[in-house]
Amino acid sequence: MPKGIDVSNVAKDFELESLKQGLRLDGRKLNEFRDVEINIGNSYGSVDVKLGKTRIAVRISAEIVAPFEDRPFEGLFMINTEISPMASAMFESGRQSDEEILISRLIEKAVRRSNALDLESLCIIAGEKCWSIRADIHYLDYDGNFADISCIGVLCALLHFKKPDITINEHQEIIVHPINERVPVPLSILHIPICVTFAFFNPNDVEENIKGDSNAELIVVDPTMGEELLAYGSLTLTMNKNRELVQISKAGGLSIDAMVIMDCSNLAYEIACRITDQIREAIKADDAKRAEKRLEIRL
Amino acid sequence: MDVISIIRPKVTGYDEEDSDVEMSDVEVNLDKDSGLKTDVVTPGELVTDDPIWMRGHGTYFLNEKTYSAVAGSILKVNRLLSVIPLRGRYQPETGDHIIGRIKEVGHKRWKVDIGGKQDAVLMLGSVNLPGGVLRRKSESDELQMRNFLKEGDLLNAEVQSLFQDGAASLHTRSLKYGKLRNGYFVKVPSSLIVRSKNHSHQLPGNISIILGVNGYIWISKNVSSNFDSTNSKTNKHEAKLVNHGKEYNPGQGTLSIPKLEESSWEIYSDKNDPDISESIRSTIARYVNCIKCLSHCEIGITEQRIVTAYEASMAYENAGSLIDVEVMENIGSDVINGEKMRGNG
Amino acid sequence: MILSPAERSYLYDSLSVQPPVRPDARSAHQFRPIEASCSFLPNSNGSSRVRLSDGGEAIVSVKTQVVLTKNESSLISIDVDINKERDDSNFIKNLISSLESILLKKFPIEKLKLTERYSFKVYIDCFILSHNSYPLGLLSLCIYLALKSTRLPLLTSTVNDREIEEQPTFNDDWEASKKLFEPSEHQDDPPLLFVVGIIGNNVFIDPSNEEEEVSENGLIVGFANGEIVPPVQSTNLSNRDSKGISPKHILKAYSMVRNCGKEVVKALNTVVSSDDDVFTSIY
Amino acid sequence: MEVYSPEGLRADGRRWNEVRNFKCHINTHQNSSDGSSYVEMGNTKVVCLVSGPMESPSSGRKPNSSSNLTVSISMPSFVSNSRKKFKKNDKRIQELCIFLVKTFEQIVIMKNYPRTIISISIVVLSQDGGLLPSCVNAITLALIDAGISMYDYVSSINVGLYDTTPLLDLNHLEENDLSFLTLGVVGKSEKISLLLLEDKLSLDNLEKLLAIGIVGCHRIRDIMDQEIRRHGNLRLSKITNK
Amino acid sequence: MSSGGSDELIYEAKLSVLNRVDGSAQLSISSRKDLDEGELGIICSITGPIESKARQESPQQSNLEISVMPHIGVASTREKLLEYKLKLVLDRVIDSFEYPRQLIQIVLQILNKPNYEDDTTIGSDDMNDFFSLNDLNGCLISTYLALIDSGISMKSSFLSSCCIINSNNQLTTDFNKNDLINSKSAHLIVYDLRNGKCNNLIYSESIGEFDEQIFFKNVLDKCKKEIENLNTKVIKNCITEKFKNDYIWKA
Repeated sequence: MPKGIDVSNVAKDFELESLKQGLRLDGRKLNEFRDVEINIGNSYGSVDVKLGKTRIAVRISAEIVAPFEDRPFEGLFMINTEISPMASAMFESGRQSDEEILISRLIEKAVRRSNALDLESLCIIAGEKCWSIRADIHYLDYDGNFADISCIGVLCALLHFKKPDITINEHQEIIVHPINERVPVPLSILHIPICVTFAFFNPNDVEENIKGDSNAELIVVDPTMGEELLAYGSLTLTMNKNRELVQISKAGGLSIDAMVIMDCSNLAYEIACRITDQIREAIKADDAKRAEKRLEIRL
Repeated sequence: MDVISIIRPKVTGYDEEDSDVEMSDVEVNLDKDSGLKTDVVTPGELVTDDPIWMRGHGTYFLNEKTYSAVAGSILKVNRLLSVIPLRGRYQPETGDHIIGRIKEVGHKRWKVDIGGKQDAVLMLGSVNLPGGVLRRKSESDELQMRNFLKEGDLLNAEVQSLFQDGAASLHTRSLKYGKLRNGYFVKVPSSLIVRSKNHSHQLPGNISIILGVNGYIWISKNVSSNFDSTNSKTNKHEAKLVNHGKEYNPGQGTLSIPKLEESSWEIYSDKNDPDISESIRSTIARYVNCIKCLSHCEIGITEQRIVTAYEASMAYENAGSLIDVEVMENIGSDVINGEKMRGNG
Repeated sequence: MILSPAERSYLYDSLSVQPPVRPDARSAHQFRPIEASCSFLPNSNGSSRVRLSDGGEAIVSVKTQVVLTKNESSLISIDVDINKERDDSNFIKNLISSLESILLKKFPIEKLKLTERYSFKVYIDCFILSHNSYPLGLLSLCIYLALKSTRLPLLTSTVNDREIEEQPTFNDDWEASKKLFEPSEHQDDPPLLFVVGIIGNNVFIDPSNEEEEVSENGLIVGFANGEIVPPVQSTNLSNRDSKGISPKHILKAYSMVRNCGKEVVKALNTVVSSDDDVFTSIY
Repeated sequence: MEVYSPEGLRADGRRWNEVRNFKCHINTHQNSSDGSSYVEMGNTKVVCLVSGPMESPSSGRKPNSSSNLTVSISMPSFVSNSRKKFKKNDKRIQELCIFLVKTFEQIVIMKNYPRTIISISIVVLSQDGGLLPSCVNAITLALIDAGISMYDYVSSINVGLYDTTPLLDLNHLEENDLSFLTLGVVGKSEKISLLLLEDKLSLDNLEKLLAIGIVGCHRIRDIMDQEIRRHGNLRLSKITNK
Repeated sequence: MSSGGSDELIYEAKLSVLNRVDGSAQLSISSRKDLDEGELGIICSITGPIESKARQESPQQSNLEISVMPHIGVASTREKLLEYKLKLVLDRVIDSFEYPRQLIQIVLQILNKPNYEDDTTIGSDDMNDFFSLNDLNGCLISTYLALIDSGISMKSSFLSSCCIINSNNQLTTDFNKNDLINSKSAHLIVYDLRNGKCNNLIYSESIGEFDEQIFFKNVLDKCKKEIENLNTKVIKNCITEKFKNDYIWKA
């Protein structure tokens, strides 16, 4: 861990001891998700999200391009998850660290491969012209759990984004109507996947975890950076409101009993529902604000 | 005039019947006095839950249950229980006679590759310096360490002590240790070398061999050792011829101190004897093939077995044919049968 | 490969004696024992695997594709990949260029022509699992076996499709496929490349890792149907200073390669004919 | 060609809980690695070479106390029939390597090998579904063959779902049609060390799939264990007549 | 959050917005003309002085690693040019001999741009230069704020201002996007400050046709006034606000 990120043993023992008694350094209970703060920017598809101290900004942009030859009826959708040293000194601008690769693959599977955004709806002229949607995630501040906040940020931005309305005239040219002339068109979102990440801690030594049957592993929801450094493995479940698992990624680490994983997924479902509602309200509130502002101008 | 032998890969040592036979609980034969399994144990297997056993290498424990951490056989030495893996890198023990290759010249020490988990360390303080045993170490020694031993040099040494993490610290503070020359180097798995009191032997055909416990073997021309009184005259002649009058050569017995001083730069010379005869070279090559036969058939390597294999290999006039797989296997079976007949197998 | 000066001089002296005493007592024209098998990759037209006693191992797969003859520069493409090594290193580029220089000339191109407009394109993919000595000899043996075991599906559609536009169709019964190199008709065999080490005025075939390290120079000699064929290149097997090659060396190398080449081809053909079609597990 | 016929037969004739032909050998490459293994799950053939624990070149600079583990997967171009070249930094392969490293960092007893590195290299000979499971099984066998101390086996398999019936050990066709998960289980326990699901699956079926998967992993573990014992006893008998 | 300026631009600046880096600042500049055009939002983080990577070391001085990240899309040559210009100014200003062989890592993330939706329709390149001039102005001010927050020693304070000469030859610093598009020339002026007053000119860049006299007389004065006004109104109370709660125990 470069640049002074390593934690002293005394601090580690203290945190582990407090976890054993069910206390976390920031006062949360073990199964408590940090509160999500969503504020929507003034242009469509620009959202800043805060999860405790972790903070990102998501920007959606749209362009008209030619589709892939092997998929003429589908538009393009690309998510850029580059983490700059601004988030924390452990990320280098050039090389991709392991965490970065895992996060970008996770978002890829959770949002793109699970076609949360309906690609067919992006097609303008089959085989010739289609919309290419691009989501840029800017990681501003790192305090653990970039996976969940990225997923929330991208979904919220996609729901909020509206692409300009277009018409195709007789000789196949596309006219893009600027936003102030024609009401822009929202994207068609098929489902809202929400990631929930758990971190595992081993109160006693490894042998107990592998051979013992006490299942004494400690499980914590939405780990902070300190907890992530101390954890022996993590599990990320992605779910949507209609009880559908979108992806699970448990990359080794502490081995966990199957029943415990089932409890985690049920807890994750509740959290996912709560966050989905929060996102929907944020979008509704912003639409109301925009509508009322439009009224003012017209008066 | 056989030029090439191509064989089809047969999966060594497996009967071809389908391996999916239901895992019937094959009867477990237990060692009579300790009640421990004599068969192979595999990682994660409960070895014993009797707390009297102390736990050695290759095991881990949870409260009073002891589990095996490697696939191997159980070894118990008066209440110390450890599991020896079938195959694994060389684990140095104090007093082992080993051969190593210098990998790096560091500050007052050399890093020596001995085929183990980590490189061994040879301190400047634990080597014989030119000018005999009594000389004190000086800064100039530190500067000219490369004149003594440099990267790539082969030497035989003894494990003096072990560091806390298992790495070995070597020494060559005796005349039988030092830089190796006039011969050829062969590597075999360290588990095949049978530990014995003495690891450097004289073999028929005027050849001397050093069986490093770490599986590194050095076969060289038998350079005038005056213990072997039978042909000492010829050796002396050779030694005189070779060393332009200086008496001293490594592995040679006791000598008066003054003689030791002025000729002691010899122990670090890189030059071989100029007149190693062709017959010596082909004998060395034959011994190399015999050792490879034993290693191929996974037979423990001892001096006695090498000599038996050498005699068995005489049946093949051209030593080159010894490298074929069937020939290797016949030589291996000859060695084993030879031993069974003599009953000391 | 680091050798101590004592080992180096011992090996050098042993190899410069006439006839050379090689560390494993092989004669100058003797190869190290080889373990080989072919047709074990189910989805390749031909495949082979060769392993040396020093642990060097190579796997070659030959695949074919139906292409329009006119827009293909060459119908044979060779690609070499070495485990754990960057695939754009010069070492690999040299290997590919030596292999191409011999295979492109000595290849039955007419066998690849399907119809007037279509023909087979052959992809030879070599993968070297591990190698101690210079892998060119190992690769050439492996490619020989793979090509000999390559089978091309039988064409069932018409041959002259100049006028009527038609995609070639094939008989999908694997038994009916015919071999690229028919053993029966007196057609010649794929070419081979041999590596020869040179010390003093001795020449020895299939140099092992130590022998290469000590050799003064090396020769790559092409061999096809009993004759020496180009390329014949000198290559420095070790990265130490090398001595020049005299015509005497080249003549010696020619005669050695000529007679032991025949033996090698005979031995390789027995391997091909023995396990022709069974996709056994190779380990 | 439907995936699962009403009579309960799959495309290749297997029942819902039948594992493909699982063949494994150890010590297949003695002279080019410390430990080696070859695993065949159906038509997915994988070779694993382990070298180590050995001196780590950077041990001087950063004295990390525990040994570290590196995994590299190389896919020769003849593996997939589309012959496309897997460029080295292919994201999916990198992710697989990270998964494998994190799985075995917990299983290998790292504290026995301070300041050394264990380098695992996997060569995929042919691929027909279940790549990650065959890699996990091959690494377990190769580590055991190299005599590296581990807490227990890690056996792995993939499980798919055909509307409500779980199918064990899917091949490439089944992987494309069904949503499936890959799981790795430690020894004979019910503890899951590795779990990867990449397509949609309803939450209620998760428990069923995990249960079947664990049983499948135990069966794979038994086959591997049997192979290790056979190889070990054979070698022991040879050595005891020393 | 402190803002100010009557007929000039509206600045909003805040220090210590990030907590994993040594110094950070968030700045947003919006023109008074039409408010719902959105603002130019930039966040700047500084990490340093820290141990530099092997190959980046220079024996007596600290070296600068600057990266500018656009709000959409991946960093292109336009951002590289911005980084180069920033380095020119910052090499002059940061006291690099104070931190030999060490690294100062500056990351600038452009969060918002005035109604960037139809950014893709800007078209010709020179329009781009006008916009990057404006961005450079924002980057310089936010970097200055972040440097103050990070406590890295500077030879002198510095500030920048950007003004345009529009089609009917009026000089203004408060311009929205359309003014910028159909302006005749745009100028970026960077002054270092001596007790609140502009001292000497550090960097100036101009695009478009303009008359020399006008440039030397009016443009420089206008920018000087803007800088001094920015300094007194916005920067001063932004800093006092930050240190206000540092001395909470004193009051």
